[in-house]
Amino acid sequence: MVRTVTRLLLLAALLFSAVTFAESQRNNAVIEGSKAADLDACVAPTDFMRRAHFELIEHQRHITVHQGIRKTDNSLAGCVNCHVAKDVHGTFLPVDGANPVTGEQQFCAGCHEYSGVQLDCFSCHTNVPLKAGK
Amino acid sequence: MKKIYYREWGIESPRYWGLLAVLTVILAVAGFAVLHMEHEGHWVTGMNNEVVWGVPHVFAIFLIVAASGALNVAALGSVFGKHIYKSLGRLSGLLAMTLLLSGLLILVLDLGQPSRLIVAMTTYNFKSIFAWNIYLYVGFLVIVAAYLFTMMERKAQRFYKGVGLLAFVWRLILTTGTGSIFGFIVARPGYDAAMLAPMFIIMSFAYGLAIYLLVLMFTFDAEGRALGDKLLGRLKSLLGIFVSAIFYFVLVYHLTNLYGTENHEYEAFILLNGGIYTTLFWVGWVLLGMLVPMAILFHPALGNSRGGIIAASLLVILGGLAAMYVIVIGGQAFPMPIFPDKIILESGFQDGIGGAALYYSPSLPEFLLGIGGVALALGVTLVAVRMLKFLPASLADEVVDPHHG
Amino acid sequence: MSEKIDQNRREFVSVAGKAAAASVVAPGVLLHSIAHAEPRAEPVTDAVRYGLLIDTTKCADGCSDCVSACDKENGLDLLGKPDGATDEDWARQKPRWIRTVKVKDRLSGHVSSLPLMCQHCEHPPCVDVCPTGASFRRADGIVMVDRHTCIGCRYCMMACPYKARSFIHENIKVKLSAVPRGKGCVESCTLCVHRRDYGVAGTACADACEHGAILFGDLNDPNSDITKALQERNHTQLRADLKLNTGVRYRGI
Amino acid sequence: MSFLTVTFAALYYAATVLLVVGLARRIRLYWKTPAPLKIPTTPAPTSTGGVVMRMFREVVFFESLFKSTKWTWLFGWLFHLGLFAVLFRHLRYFQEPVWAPVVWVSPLFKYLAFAMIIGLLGLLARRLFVDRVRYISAPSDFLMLFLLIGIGATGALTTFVTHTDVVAVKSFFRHLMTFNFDTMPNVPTDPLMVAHLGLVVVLMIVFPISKLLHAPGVFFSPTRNQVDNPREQRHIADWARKLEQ
Repeated sequence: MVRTVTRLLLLAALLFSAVTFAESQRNNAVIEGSKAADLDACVAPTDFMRRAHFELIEHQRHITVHQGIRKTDNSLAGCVNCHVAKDVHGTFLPVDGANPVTGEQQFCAGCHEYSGVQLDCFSCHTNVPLKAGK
Repeated sequence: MKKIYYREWGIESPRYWGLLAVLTVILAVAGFAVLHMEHEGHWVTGMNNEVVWGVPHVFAIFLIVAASGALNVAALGSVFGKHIYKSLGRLSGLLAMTLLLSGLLILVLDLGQPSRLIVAMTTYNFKSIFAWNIYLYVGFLVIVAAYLFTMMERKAQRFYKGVGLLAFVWRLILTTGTGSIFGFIVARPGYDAAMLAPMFIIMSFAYGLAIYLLVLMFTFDAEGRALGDKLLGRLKSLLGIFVSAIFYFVLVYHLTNLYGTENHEYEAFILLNGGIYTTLFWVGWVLLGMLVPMAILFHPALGNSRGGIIAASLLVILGGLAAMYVIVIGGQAFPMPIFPDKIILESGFQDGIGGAALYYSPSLPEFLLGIGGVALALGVTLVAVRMLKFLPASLADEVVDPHHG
Repeated sequence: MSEKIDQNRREFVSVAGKAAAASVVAPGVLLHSIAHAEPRAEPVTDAVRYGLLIDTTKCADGCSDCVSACDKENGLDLLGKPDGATDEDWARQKPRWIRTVKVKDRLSGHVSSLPLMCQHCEHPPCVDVCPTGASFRRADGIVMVDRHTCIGCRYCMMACPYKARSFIHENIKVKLSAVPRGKGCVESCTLCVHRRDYGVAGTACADACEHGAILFGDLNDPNSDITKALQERNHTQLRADLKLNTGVRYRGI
Repeated sequence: MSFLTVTFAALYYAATVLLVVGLARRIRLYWKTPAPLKIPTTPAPTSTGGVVMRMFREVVFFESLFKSTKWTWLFGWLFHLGLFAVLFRHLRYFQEPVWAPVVWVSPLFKYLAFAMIIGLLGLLARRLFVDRVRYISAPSDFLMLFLLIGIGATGALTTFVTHTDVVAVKSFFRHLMTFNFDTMPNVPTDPLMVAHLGLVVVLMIVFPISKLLHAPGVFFSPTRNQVDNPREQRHIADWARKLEQ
């Protein structure tokens, strides 16, 4: 009985040891090289942001669309501007995609794909910052 | 009158599963069509920025209208106390539910953002007849389910009359609501008419009954259950009366429209020079959908033959689809009078130059979606009658008719 | 100057930000000139009501500058025909916020050209019929679509007497920050709402009109050019019979 | 690693072993238990294919319950439907990468958590308010209901009211599954999440000794899984065959 269990556990360990890589990366909140990487915290403590970022964005989207309030820390465009990374050529990498060279998933895509939560924002919103005119 | 017994639909398994398999294939094809439309976007359909509702809406509105009509047979039994119809109530309630669900599903799957259905269920604009209709539809399903319960559960029978009356009133409001979706559109001459709501009600009577007749005859015939001529004769006469009533309403609708000069162009479009819409109006709706079925149903020999009744019912349904096409799409194809006293010479957006009709050419996926809806309604109905006791064991004349000699 | 900005923007869009050195000024907005005002911090109020006055007597036949300016401002020019669609289909299915129409009077035969867009009604039928309330009228009179709650039913398009609304029939690849856009939602002229909120003057169409046929302004302000012009001479609403009290008025038709 | 994380890690390993071994032993027992008589409830299918269909209807639609009591069927089926949907969504916590179908249906399936809770409340009401059922209800019947209601309610609250750090939760379980303790994150400490995880551990531990064994058990019920062919083929249990020889 005990032997059977031990064997089963060993087999499982073998099977899964190959896929541990992704797990080790999940505790980084930001993408290296993005503006956010140089800052201590997001617009609210990281632990709060990880749970409630969508509530902030959702509230903001309502007052932006209906009341025209644009002066805010909580806009989606703000998320993109701060968390977007660039590739070696200095080109912005879409926050809902992966780095074509390293395969590293970008800020939004990383967690959303990992946790299987659909990311709808960027079917309408731009996923890279737009440079302002001069 | 003898006591009515109900029994599950018992056709042989291979035949039953074969039927379901055929319907499943149709549903699968429709499913792929929907995925295609959702994945690519609506550009793969014939719908565009001028004609924004197309064939899916024709099917959906037809099914929704027919759903409330299908409930009338039950209402005849409970509200109007006609005993002969009482035994038909269960199937009537079932069809009402399956037809409505399928119609709604078509509408939902045609949305630009079907995944946001939850938004439609949680965010309402109570000035919109559409939002009211969501309540009307959900309420209809709940009430008819309760109605069926009172029919099928002995303990609940004391509520049968009350719930039946509520269901009947609700269905009248529901069809009025469906008709009002168009009736409230003041911008388009084809829709802006109070007549549409009552006309939709009378249309629902006929289309619901035609579908009911076909399903009843098919299920009974397939299993060899007795279906008396006397009962069938009553139902087909009723269908004839309903179709005649539509004819009357159509006549009055166009006559009143013709009286007002402002409607002349629209009337000319539908009755004379609207191309496909004119053809569908005269040939599809008036001739095949009303005149021929009336001739068959009121004919002493044809009207009493089963083949005649089946043909008439099928024609009424086809005519109904043609009617919806003329109303829904024809109403949009007729150019909007943005500049009532001017003729449009050029437009950056096809405003109906020189009064030309706006363009719509239906695509295959749209038809597949609509047909899928019909298949779903039939499929769910067939599964339900096999699992539960919806169908009377016999509808022979001596069973149902209190006055049978 | 405006040409230069425009070129900048085009370049950016085509290469998705290769020229990355410039800093981002206001998150996600396209600034046409350095704004004097801050982004809006307080809710809009009904103290203002934005509107347009279109003088069709000044509108030149064959000119479509307002249309191209609108297309650029709102990213409509970034859309392409889907692979497999015909040109005719695309012409009917692509979104259009403003269009030029040439009409001839049935009695006099007088021909006039005019731009036609969302009329920003005080009592908009599109808002009345929208089941989810996605179609709404902002306090400052701008009629818009909240695309987060738009389910794509197109009932507003059925109800609009001006055919001013468009449905997005295809997948959108490139989007502007200021004008999000996605498949399956309805949209229409917003009176350049992003300009309103970032304190940038004018609308793209009014700015682009060399003939001075389009006047943009605050209808509630007795001293604004548009109010004065409206007081000065006669003007009409399209489909005045519907009593929608439109925010866009026409002169000369 | 926090104390809580270590505790949960140990508990989940222990609970998994108990669940798997306990279930395996139970199933072995069911497998070995002879069915001495041919006792399918009629009308019964006369072919193996028919039996498969019957079991399918029984497992998916709860056919025999439907035929006996409609209310129990309604709430029971609602609960199981909701449970299935919710469990399907939970696959995302264990898979990497997540199956596309799981991602597609997740936004819709999350509302079925309400079906699950409504079903459970209905079943609870049945035990409380139907005299005959209350009389035969044992404390363990209530325990199971309360456990499941607790799990469903805490889960629904984290989905619909206050979110937890789902990435940390998934990472924790992925680390457990792969026996990788180096970078294991701490389990979120919000009370709802702790309660949810704790209740699930309890459920896993009691599962092999509870009435919930009807899940594997339904496949072994002779009245459902036997072919109705006593005349065509003689039915004889293994032990009886040995005696005959």
